[in-house]
Amino acid sequence: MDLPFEIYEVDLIGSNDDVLMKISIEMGIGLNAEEMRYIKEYFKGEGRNPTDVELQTIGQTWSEHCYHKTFKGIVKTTDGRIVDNMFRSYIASVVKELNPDWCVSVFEDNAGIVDFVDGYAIAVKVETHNHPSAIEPFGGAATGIGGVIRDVLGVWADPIANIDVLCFGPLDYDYSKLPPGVKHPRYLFKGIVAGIGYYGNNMGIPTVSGAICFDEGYVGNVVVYCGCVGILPRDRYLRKVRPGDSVILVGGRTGRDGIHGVTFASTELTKESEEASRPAVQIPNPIEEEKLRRAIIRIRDEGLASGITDLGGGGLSSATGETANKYNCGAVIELSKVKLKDPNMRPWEIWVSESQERMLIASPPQNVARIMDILDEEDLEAAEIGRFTEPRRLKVLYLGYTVADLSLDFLFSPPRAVRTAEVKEDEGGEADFDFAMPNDLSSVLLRLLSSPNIASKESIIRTYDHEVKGMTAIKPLQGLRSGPNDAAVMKPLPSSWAGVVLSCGIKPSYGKLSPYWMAASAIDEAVRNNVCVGGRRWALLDNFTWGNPEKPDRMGSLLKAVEACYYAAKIFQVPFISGKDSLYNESPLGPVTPTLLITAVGIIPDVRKAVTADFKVPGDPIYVIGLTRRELGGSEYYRILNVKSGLVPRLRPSAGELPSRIIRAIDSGVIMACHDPSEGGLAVALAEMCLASGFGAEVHTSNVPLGEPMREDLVLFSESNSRFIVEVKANAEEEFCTLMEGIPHAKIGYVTKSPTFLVYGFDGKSLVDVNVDVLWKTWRNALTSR
Amino acid sequence: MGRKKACILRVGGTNCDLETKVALDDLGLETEIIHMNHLLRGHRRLNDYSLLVIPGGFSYGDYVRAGAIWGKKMLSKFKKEIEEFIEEDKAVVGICNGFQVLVESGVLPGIDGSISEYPRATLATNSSAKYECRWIHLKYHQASSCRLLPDLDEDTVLRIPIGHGEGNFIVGEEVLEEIKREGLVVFTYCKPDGSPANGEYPYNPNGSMLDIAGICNSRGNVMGMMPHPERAYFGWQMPDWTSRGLQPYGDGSLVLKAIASYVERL
Amino acid sequence: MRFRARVEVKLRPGFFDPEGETVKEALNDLGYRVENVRVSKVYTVDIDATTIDEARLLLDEMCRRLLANPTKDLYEVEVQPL
Amino acid sequence: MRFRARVEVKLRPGFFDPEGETVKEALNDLGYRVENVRVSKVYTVDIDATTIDEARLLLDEMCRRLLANPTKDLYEVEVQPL
Ligand SMILES: Nc1ncnc2c1ncn2[C@@H]1O[C@H](COP(=O)(O)OP(=O)(O)O)[C@@H](O)[C@H]1O
Ligand SMILES: [Mg+2]
Repeated sequence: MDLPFEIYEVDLIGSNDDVLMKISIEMGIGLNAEEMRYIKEYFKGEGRNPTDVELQTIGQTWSEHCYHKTFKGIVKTTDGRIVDNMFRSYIASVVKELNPDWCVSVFEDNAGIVDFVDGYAIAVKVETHNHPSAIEPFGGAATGIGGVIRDVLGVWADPIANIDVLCFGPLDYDYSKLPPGVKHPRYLFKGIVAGIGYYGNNMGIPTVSGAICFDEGYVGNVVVYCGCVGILPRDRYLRKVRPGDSVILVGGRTGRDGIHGVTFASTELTKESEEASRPAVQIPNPIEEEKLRRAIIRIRDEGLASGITDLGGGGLSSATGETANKYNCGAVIELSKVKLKDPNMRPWEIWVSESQERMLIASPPQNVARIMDILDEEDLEAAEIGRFTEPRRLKVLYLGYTVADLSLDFLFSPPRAVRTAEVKEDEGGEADFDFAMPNDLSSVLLRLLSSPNIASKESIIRTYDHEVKGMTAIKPLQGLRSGPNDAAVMKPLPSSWAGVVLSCGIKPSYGKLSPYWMAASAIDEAVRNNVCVGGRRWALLDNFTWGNPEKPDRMGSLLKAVEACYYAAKIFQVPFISGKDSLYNESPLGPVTPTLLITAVGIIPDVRKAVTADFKVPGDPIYVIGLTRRELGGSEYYRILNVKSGLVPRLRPSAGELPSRIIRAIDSGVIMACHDPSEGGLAVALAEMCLASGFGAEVHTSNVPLGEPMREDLVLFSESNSRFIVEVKANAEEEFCTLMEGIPHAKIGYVTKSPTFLVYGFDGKSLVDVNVDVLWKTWRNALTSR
Repeated sequence: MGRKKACILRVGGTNCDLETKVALDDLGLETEIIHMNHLLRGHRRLNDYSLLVIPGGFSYGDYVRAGAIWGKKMLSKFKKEIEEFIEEDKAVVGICNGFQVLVESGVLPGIDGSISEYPRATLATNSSAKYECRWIHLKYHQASSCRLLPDLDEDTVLRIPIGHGEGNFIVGEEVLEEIKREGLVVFTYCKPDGSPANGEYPYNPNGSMLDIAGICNSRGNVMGMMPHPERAYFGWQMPDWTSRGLQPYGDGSLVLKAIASYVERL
Repeated sequence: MRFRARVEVKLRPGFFDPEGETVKEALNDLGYRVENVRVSKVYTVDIDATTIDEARLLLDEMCRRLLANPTKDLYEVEVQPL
Repeated sequence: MRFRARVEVKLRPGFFDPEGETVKEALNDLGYRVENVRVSKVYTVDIDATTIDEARLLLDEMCRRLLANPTKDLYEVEVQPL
């Protein structure tokens, strides 16, 4: 063909397996031999070879990122089981079995959607952005936030809050131990935090919830989860795309930034291979996205469009393909209509570019003019680049020439991936050996409070605007002492007291010992955090960060964690509504610590009933609910003592009853403060309740309800799940105990006016005796001064 | 006569308009959020409003300097209208980015009530080199020329949050003298007990000269401030209502209420 | 005639440069030992004017009105015919 | 030995420059007829090295690792002994 631009026909039909693989690698499309053969067969049927644009399209669509091959594939275990579609069997099946009437849209759109109040719904999405952030921390993290905000806009929701959960190597990691190409945790940390703040602050979306973890296992693989929550009127969830509708591309211009593949032109390959090995960096521009947000909400409110989606991984190729497929039609796109940052882009680059701040809007032709008006008023660029069609084909033109023409049925039915999972008995760690009890538990407590995993994250949180929009009713930093809270509460509607409750659970230190109980613990923690402030009717999001699933041991632990998700979700009767997996997190230092993030989104009918963790009134009794067991495997206590054994906390079916009891007590007003023991156990949780308030406490280990006999230090620092610490209103103890009937609970002490945290041993002798201001300063300044 | 009208102006990158509207609506003003393009295209006229609010955000991406582009654009299009607005004693309030806009456009400090051709002050990058989102203590100066102030005890300490990366108020010596002479300092950062922050971080969160958090023009009807009263308008927005008890309104309401009642009296 | 101007805007000496400070820290985190990092901005602008002096004058005005804030910035303008 | 480096980082030609575009519009609004406005950054950095070549090499590395983004930026390094 003699065309006025560069386009290549790739000879698949004449290629043997070796050549097929070579093509896959050279084009950077990441497909395996079986997939390449499958494509070859398809084009044989079409009677021609594919173009580079077509191969790129297939590569993007079938990528792990876009298609979730592993989760939707077939897993064969080494003990002979076959799991057909892990995602459907364990994650999606929960919502199917529970079938809650408040789930509006799960797993099918850009974000999960659940009912809120007064005709409104909540949309949530959490994404991983590990790989880009490892290469370019600021840009990677910023575009992670930008991307997940677009997912929420992509279901017509107006963003009200951002979430960020980050895992780093130790900040004091020895420079000389860093392998080449791996950036120092401190550098990544600063850049990533700055990137998250930059995007949210500039867009005016408060960053209100998240977590930061440190572990050696993240030195080679930094983990960045970015989440966004939005609100939409239920009747404005516009999705009725029909053949004939226009395709409008709006927002930032399309550029070479964020192109994952390498160029195919073999003549240029050597020259460009150096360039290609460089980061495929996306460039953030939050102001562009803020303008997009305005326009999208206006278009939504005027009911002008028939569909919307964001441009994320795979760019235009994924956005148009997936939209056409979802609405059971086809599409024709003219690439020369796309507005470019860089005029010399090739057709395939335009097609797969992942430039940020772009959205695709589908609209009946008669509404295009009005939509363009709105976009113009908001100072946005836009172009009508094609339309949806009757035949189920994806047709791409450039300057009028066809550069791709693919059947959507073929494009969306890739061969199933088959993975092997090596199953090992997961005992949840091993029983701990006996070691001498440290004789100064006060200083152990202070060491724990200053451990980076427990210490206040204030120096980070204050660089995120968490007050913009004026909706933050319960803040990430509580009160004037900036104490810890378990969940954030947003009050998004001026006309209603109802709140959205956001919390998370993440237990990386358990993952190395027991992927199964790590996952179950993360769910328990996310739910408990939500309950502590008064959240209920939770929906969960699961985000997996794992190593290469083609390696049987990684696949084995992944399967375990996925199974645990089903087990734990059923205990709490709580559905998953969205999530994401990021696999292949491997570095010269080995695979990433297997990490599951659970995000819980609850609601509270009246934010005025919300409870915070700080003690309120001296003299009030303190209760512990739930049993403390000898479960210290992976605990912070064992980390600082360097004890390597121990059982990871488990989750028992009886845990399912606790949340509703606590919620009832919160609603009846008898709970003054509530906090969940997690890292550092009861001792740290109680210390936090003190330091947040300035009040002291006096507690007796002998009164703590135990699941088995154990030493006092283990009682104080055990991280058993399914426990709460509550301050009960002084004259309401009886009512409280009635509400807790049948559940292990006990009064362990009192809130005191004197600012001292006192803990007594079994024999009544003092174990811990620390001034609350010392606790406060230790906890608050540890990370700041690093 | 109908209710007094408030215009909350916005451009690309403005993002604190909605919460500002919620508060002003609650105060009984008829509040509209207007894109500057609507004024340009003649869909709305500034003249029809009694209060102009320039809200917070990152107008035009804070390119060049925070507020610089918007400040200049606004003046190049509406200098006459804004001058008239000020001369008619209507109220102009800039919050955060809005304060930056008023300073960069030369509307503030506005000595002699006039708009200066070049900016006479700057809101430089915070001395902490970071974006700062925190609750600060604020003292307002009853003796200042500002006519938009609440009528409260001189030693009342307000708690209102800030959220900005460029809030370090700096002026040359000469301008500072004029500011003092004309009584243009409206708000200063202070310690919880009301004593001056004296530049001490984080009481003074950004390094501002004389702990300045907000100033007005000599006429007293244009005010700019870095803290966000609209984020502390309702009691449930305050940081410690769960321990101190829930009040219907927060400290920011005092500031906004005073502005609204000034406008009502016009 | 058309001219190309190059305007460099920098903080007055002695003024604390937070961006420079941040860059310095980041470079140190990457393992480089650097000091006194300062950041300035350069605007390249094409402009039509009858003489180079007129172009300079115009640029000078633009600096004072928009590109620099006299309280904290210094600027330098270079103009060349295109 | 101590050296002072001056690094200018600018967008590759042809690349869309949103900041430059915004500044151009604002200048036009102010009544100036300007075109092709582009914005770049200049970093001044002091560094210790044994030779000027070593200093140059280090600066080049810093540019590629932090100061410039190779996908969109070009950079120039000038080094002088202090
Ligand atoms: N591992 C997972 N667990 C739960 N939900 C998932 C998982 N992977 C994908 N999903 C959900 O399926 C839907 C479609 O996923 P995807 O196509 O990856 O979305 P997007 O490309 O917009 O990020 C989304 O709602 C997403 O949250
Ligand atoms: Mg999406």
